[in-house]
Amino acid sequence: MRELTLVEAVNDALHVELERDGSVLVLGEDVGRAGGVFRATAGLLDRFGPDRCVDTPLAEAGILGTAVGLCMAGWRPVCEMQYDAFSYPCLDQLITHVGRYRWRTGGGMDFPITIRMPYGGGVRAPELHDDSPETYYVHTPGVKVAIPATPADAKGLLAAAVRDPDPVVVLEPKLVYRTARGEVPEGEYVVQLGQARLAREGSDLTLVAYGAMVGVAERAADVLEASVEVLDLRTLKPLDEEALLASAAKTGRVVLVQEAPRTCGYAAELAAVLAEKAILDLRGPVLRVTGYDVPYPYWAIEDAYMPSVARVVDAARRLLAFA
Amino acid sequence: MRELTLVEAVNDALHVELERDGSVLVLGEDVGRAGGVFRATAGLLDRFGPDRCVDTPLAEAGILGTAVGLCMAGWRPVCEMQYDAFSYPCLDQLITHVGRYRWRTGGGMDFPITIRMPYGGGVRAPELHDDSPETYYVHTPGVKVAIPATPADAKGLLAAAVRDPDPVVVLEPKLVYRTARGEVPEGEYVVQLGQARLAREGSDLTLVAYGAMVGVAERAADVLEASVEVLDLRTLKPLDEEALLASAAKTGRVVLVQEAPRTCGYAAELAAVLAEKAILDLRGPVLRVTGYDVPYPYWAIEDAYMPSVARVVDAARRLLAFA
Amino acid sequence: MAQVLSGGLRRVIGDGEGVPDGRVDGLDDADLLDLYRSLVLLRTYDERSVVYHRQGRIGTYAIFWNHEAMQVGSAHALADEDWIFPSYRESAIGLLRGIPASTLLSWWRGHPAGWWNPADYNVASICVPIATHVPHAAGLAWGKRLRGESAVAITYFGDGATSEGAFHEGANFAAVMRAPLILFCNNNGWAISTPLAAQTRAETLADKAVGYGMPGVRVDGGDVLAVFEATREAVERARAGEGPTFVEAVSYRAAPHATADDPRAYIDLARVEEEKRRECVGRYEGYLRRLGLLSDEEREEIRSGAAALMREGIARAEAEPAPDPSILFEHALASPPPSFAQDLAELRRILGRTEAGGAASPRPSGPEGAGPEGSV
Amino acid sequence: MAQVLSGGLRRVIGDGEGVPDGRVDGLDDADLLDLYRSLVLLRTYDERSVVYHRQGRIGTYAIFWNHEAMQVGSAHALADEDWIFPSYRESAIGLLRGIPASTLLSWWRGHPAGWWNPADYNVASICVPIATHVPHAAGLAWGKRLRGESAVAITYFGDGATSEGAFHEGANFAAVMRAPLILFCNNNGWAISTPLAAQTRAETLADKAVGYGMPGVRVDGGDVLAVFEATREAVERARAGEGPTFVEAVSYRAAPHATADDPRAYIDLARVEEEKRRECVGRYEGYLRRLGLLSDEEREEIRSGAAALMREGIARAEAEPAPDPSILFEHALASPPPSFAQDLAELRRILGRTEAGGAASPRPSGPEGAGPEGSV
Ligand SMILES: Cc1ncc(C[n+]2csc(CCOP(=O)(O)OP(=O)(O)O)c2C)c(N)n1
Ligand SMILES: Cc1ncc(C[n+]2csc(CCOP(=O)(O)OP(=O)(O)O)c2C)c(N)n1
Ligand SMILES: [Mg+2]
Ligand SMILES: [Mg+2]
Repeated sequence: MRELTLVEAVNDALHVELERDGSVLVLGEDVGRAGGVFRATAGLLDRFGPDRCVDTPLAEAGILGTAVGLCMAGWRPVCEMQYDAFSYPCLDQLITHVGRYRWRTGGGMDFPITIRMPYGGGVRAPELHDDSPETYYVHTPGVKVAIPATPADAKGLLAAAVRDPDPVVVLEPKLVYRTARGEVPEGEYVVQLGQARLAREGSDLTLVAYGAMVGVAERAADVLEASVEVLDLRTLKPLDEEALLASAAKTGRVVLVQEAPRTCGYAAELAAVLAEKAILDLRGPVLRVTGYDVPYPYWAIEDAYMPSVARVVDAARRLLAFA
Repeated sequence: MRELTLVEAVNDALHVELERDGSVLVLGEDVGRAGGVFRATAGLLDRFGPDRCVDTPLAEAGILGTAVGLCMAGWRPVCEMQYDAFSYPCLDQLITHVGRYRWRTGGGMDFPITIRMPYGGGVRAPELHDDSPETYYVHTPGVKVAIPATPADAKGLLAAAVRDPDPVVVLEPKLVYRTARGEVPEGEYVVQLGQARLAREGSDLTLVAYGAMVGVAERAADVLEASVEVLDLRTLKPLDEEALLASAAKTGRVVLVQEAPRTCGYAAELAAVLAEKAILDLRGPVLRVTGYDVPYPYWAIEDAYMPSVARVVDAARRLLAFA
Repeated sequence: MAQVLSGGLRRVIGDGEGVPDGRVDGLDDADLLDLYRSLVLLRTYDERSVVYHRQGRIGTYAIFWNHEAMQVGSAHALADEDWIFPSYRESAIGLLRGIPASTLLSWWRGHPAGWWNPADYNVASICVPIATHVPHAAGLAWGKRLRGESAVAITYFGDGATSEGAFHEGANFAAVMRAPLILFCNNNGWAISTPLAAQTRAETLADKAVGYGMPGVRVDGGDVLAVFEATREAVERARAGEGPTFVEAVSYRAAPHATADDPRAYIDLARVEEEKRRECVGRYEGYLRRLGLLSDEEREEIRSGAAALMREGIARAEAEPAPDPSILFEHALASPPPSFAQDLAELRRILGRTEAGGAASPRPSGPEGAGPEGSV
Repeated sequence: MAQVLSGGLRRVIGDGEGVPDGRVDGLDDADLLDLYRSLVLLRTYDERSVVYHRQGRIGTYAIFWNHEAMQVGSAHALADEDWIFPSYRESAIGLLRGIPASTLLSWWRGHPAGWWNPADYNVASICVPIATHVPHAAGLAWGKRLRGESAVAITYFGDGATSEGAFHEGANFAAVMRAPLILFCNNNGWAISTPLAAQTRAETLADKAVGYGMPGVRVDGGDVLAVFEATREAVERARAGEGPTFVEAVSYRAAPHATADDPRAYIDLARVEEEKRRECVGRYEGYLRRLGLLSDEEREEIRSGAAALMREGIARAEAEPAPDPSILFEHALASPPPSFAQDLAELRRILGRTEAGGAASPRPSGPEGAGPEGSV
């Protein structure tokens, strides 16, 4: 096995999946000639030609909308949205069509669309290059959502998304695109959707995270003077409820970490599941460490916005000290 | 005081606010000549002329996008989205601009935009006339969200929205547009944002709801053999956390009701607040009665999708029976 | 061949007086009668549907009276392999591809029996949000071309739809990808209550084609033969790899927008009366009669055939059992999560305790109904 | 008056050889020198910014080298009351309205000192998402007209932006509302790596105006005088109540898209070299020299003035104290909820315990940075 960065693992997955299945095609802004602004699609144009790695016009609703039609013609489109916040123009297509079309056909037709994009903050970028938009996707029926934290999962989850018969959104944590390095299996490699990963075992407290926040949780666990479990969700929808509840039952203390604004963020969903199904297991409140309910700030102050190791440690200590 | 229906109260509020403040204008599809497809804007064109009640081209992003510019020119635009699901094209403008522009100007410029729309299911309408999109709005920073359940609140909250210096989304429960009747104060009438309404006092269990679900909660309370409190939130953002926590502290049992799909719905946020701040008060799990995580169905089966009195009663009884 | 009228409007059918009738190459007498059969089928469907709505047997319904020539003329220019992307205004166009009337009536009854698999008829699902299906059609057409298949696609939308970003992005994708697509604009002059003049300052909607680098043609939307001919040319271009065409069919909405709409507040009633007099089925009937191709008996036979089909359709639709609640969960995802089964089990438990099934009253306004319940 | 070249491209500046220089009515010698001052100011800002980026003193930066003539020519055609809606490509256009260089440099340093109140300069905030500011500009212009004010607006966007739905909806609103707006398209041939031919099949971008029923004009984007003149005419139309105009200024992107971009993989390098030779500031300098309006001393004085302004600007920007965390909450809402104060108090408590402030390294890629950190 080779060591790859997270974005290299994405690139690897795309090469493998386009090779494996002639009906997979990649489309998006600058995915061809430039190989993507993060080079996630580098090499695809040369290897698979302009019909299967398509530089589209600059129109995100057009990208996702034509992908619906491409499915009807038998293709399995993989759409790149260049950045998190630039995916918003495609929300209308997502909510009104991508998530509903299968139901509308009585299950007669599948829409195996993959939507992938770099997401998240902390990268010292201009405005609107930093959003964590998972709530908009997770709340939408008929759509699955995966978020890898490691290179191997970036490859395996993306492969699962491409092969899945349903629309899957894959959010790739751009903060660790090049700093997350790890062994990545060569060739075909799939990580099933809906299965969380126990990043670290512990018995006193559980930190639940996904994407770039898994690293933050792990570093917080290093600092804390307790036995801390770190659960990397990997898939937000469908949620691996069993893994979440098992960990909550074991430790009785849960801190949820999310970059996105707090209100109706994904941590709210996790807290709701715990408040319904783990209430007898909990030894204290369920705490959320999240982005604030304000616009993602300019980058000179973004470190104060992002959930930091210090904030996670603080929440964990408060919970550990809870009477 | 006269008795008005909910949609008449909306219409009344618009008349009063346009009369009161010459910088208020209404824009949207069919708001002028037709007076709105639900007649919420009836009479405005005749009274205030085509400059202040504007039939726009059929383009929701254009409506909200031009509203941003109208603010810069000193107007207070009230945008109508014809239906819940037809508001999705405006999400991009909402998330990237409406919720951020004030911050971007260092507080130099306000964006007193009101976005109002009929929302919710149960009306035997064709596809995509039934959505409860509040999560998309509530999760977006820089935007407030109100949802009235009664005619008086429909008037008062809309007036508050129009006068608020910040962007406010008002979702009007179309299911009860004409069946909710009640006394509505004449002339200027404002219901402050951020204040819940105790629709019914009780001591054993709290039903939390908003919009058309308040009526469902009240009917469930009628059926239940316990002392049931019904909290009508009225404003989802900012949440009246005090009222929620006070009721939870009093009854110790909370059932949350929401029409929208479950995952990351607003009930999740409420559950998360309770799991963090009311954990010692809770005598049982926090239960959610919500729409399902599936596309809003065709109407011959919508009654099975919508949270019903039976489902609310069932959840409440389970909670009351909780050891 | 069509004549080109002022405003660039193509027309074939004369007025029986000063304006002479034309002929369309390649259409023999049987073809001409086929067109008539389709027109009557759609007209009958539409008129019956309005009655069914009044009787509370279907819900809100988007009337397409006087739009039949646009739908029939264009659909007849397609091959079976070609795909149709209808809006709510073309809800019954699938009849021309063999979709049962009961299916379409079920759709308007809000019943899942209104489902069909687009691949079975090469007819996409009815699109309710304005213009959002235009990129779908562009994608299908592009995708077919990429596969080396010869199918083309047509997408229908209204004059109001041209204001939406989705129309723009779809049209531009089609042009850039040289997708074999016909962008068929039903310009009936109104978007609910909004007249064309409040929708655009373009002289004609066909002018929009210039901005996409595709041909734009204008045709009399009440003239089934002119529509057929113009669409056929666009289909030929598309099939030859020359890319999309914008067809503007000019008509006038002589009926309410939908059953929930009352246009008297905004429409020009004199113009409506005029349009009713020159409505498209009658115009074509006159043409056939002048050619001696339609006898009273044939006319009656065709009409009663269509009426029988509708009677059977509504009977079947009404005979559909109330949908089972499982239908909520069954087709949302090809690989559903475990929560679906749990939710369904709980729902069944609760419904079992109260009443059976979730069948709603077919009346669009339930006890708490909001009235004009769908602008569609 | 401008000459019209093939492709309908207007041009005033000659080539010093076969093509003669023109003159623009109403511009006296002082005006001509003003244009030059503005060009040098923007050029200096741009070149210095690229250096500051390399030095790690500002973050990702969107280079506008060779776009100065489009920005200066058009902005000079406006009155002070007129509003400017820039994209990231016109990030420094506010310099021409008196926004301090330090403010703009702070914006690129991700610092809230980069904020300004649009109403102070009639310059909207820099728009990062493509084309989404076009409806803002349409709304502002429409709103001014509704108030009976005489201000017009201009919005800048690129060739790629014309593919977005937001461009379409904004342009159409402007046309329908007869908004006094100039839709100024910087057609530099590329949207990052995507060439114009992959963006549209239209013969020219100005053709898009037809579909909105507004005039479309094409101008040589490297010719500051032709741009000025074309924009002035559009401004006059707008101010006279005749509605919007689409101006396509044709240029070529001779620099990377932004500092994070490496165009060698996709661009035509020979064409870039050619464009560099005919870059717009040099072209205008030649024009002024041929007219005898620019001496070496004046040139040096203007250049060194601009350089001094930049030195002062960057010094001020760098002297800004790290923003206080309260800035996160302070301006998000005019009437904030109580939770903001609670969140800030908690944050302060935690930051107090660890390190002070939230000041980030100005280097765009932090320890965990992702590299090409902003396509902008
Ligand atoms: C995105 C969206 N916005 C609004 C509506 C509500 N609506 C339904 S039909 C209609 C008017 C459409 O007019 P046009 O495109 O001319 O088509 P026509 O109905 O005249 O055939 C509107 C506004 C909708 N269905 N979708
Ligand atoms: C909605 C949106 N999608 C994608 C991007 C990423 N992006 C930034 S600049 C750019 C290309 C813009 O090209 P063009 O409109 O020609 O303007 P230019 O940069 O050439 O001036 C893209 C795709 C964005 N900023 N916004
Ligand atoms: Mg119409
Ligand atoms: Mg460009």
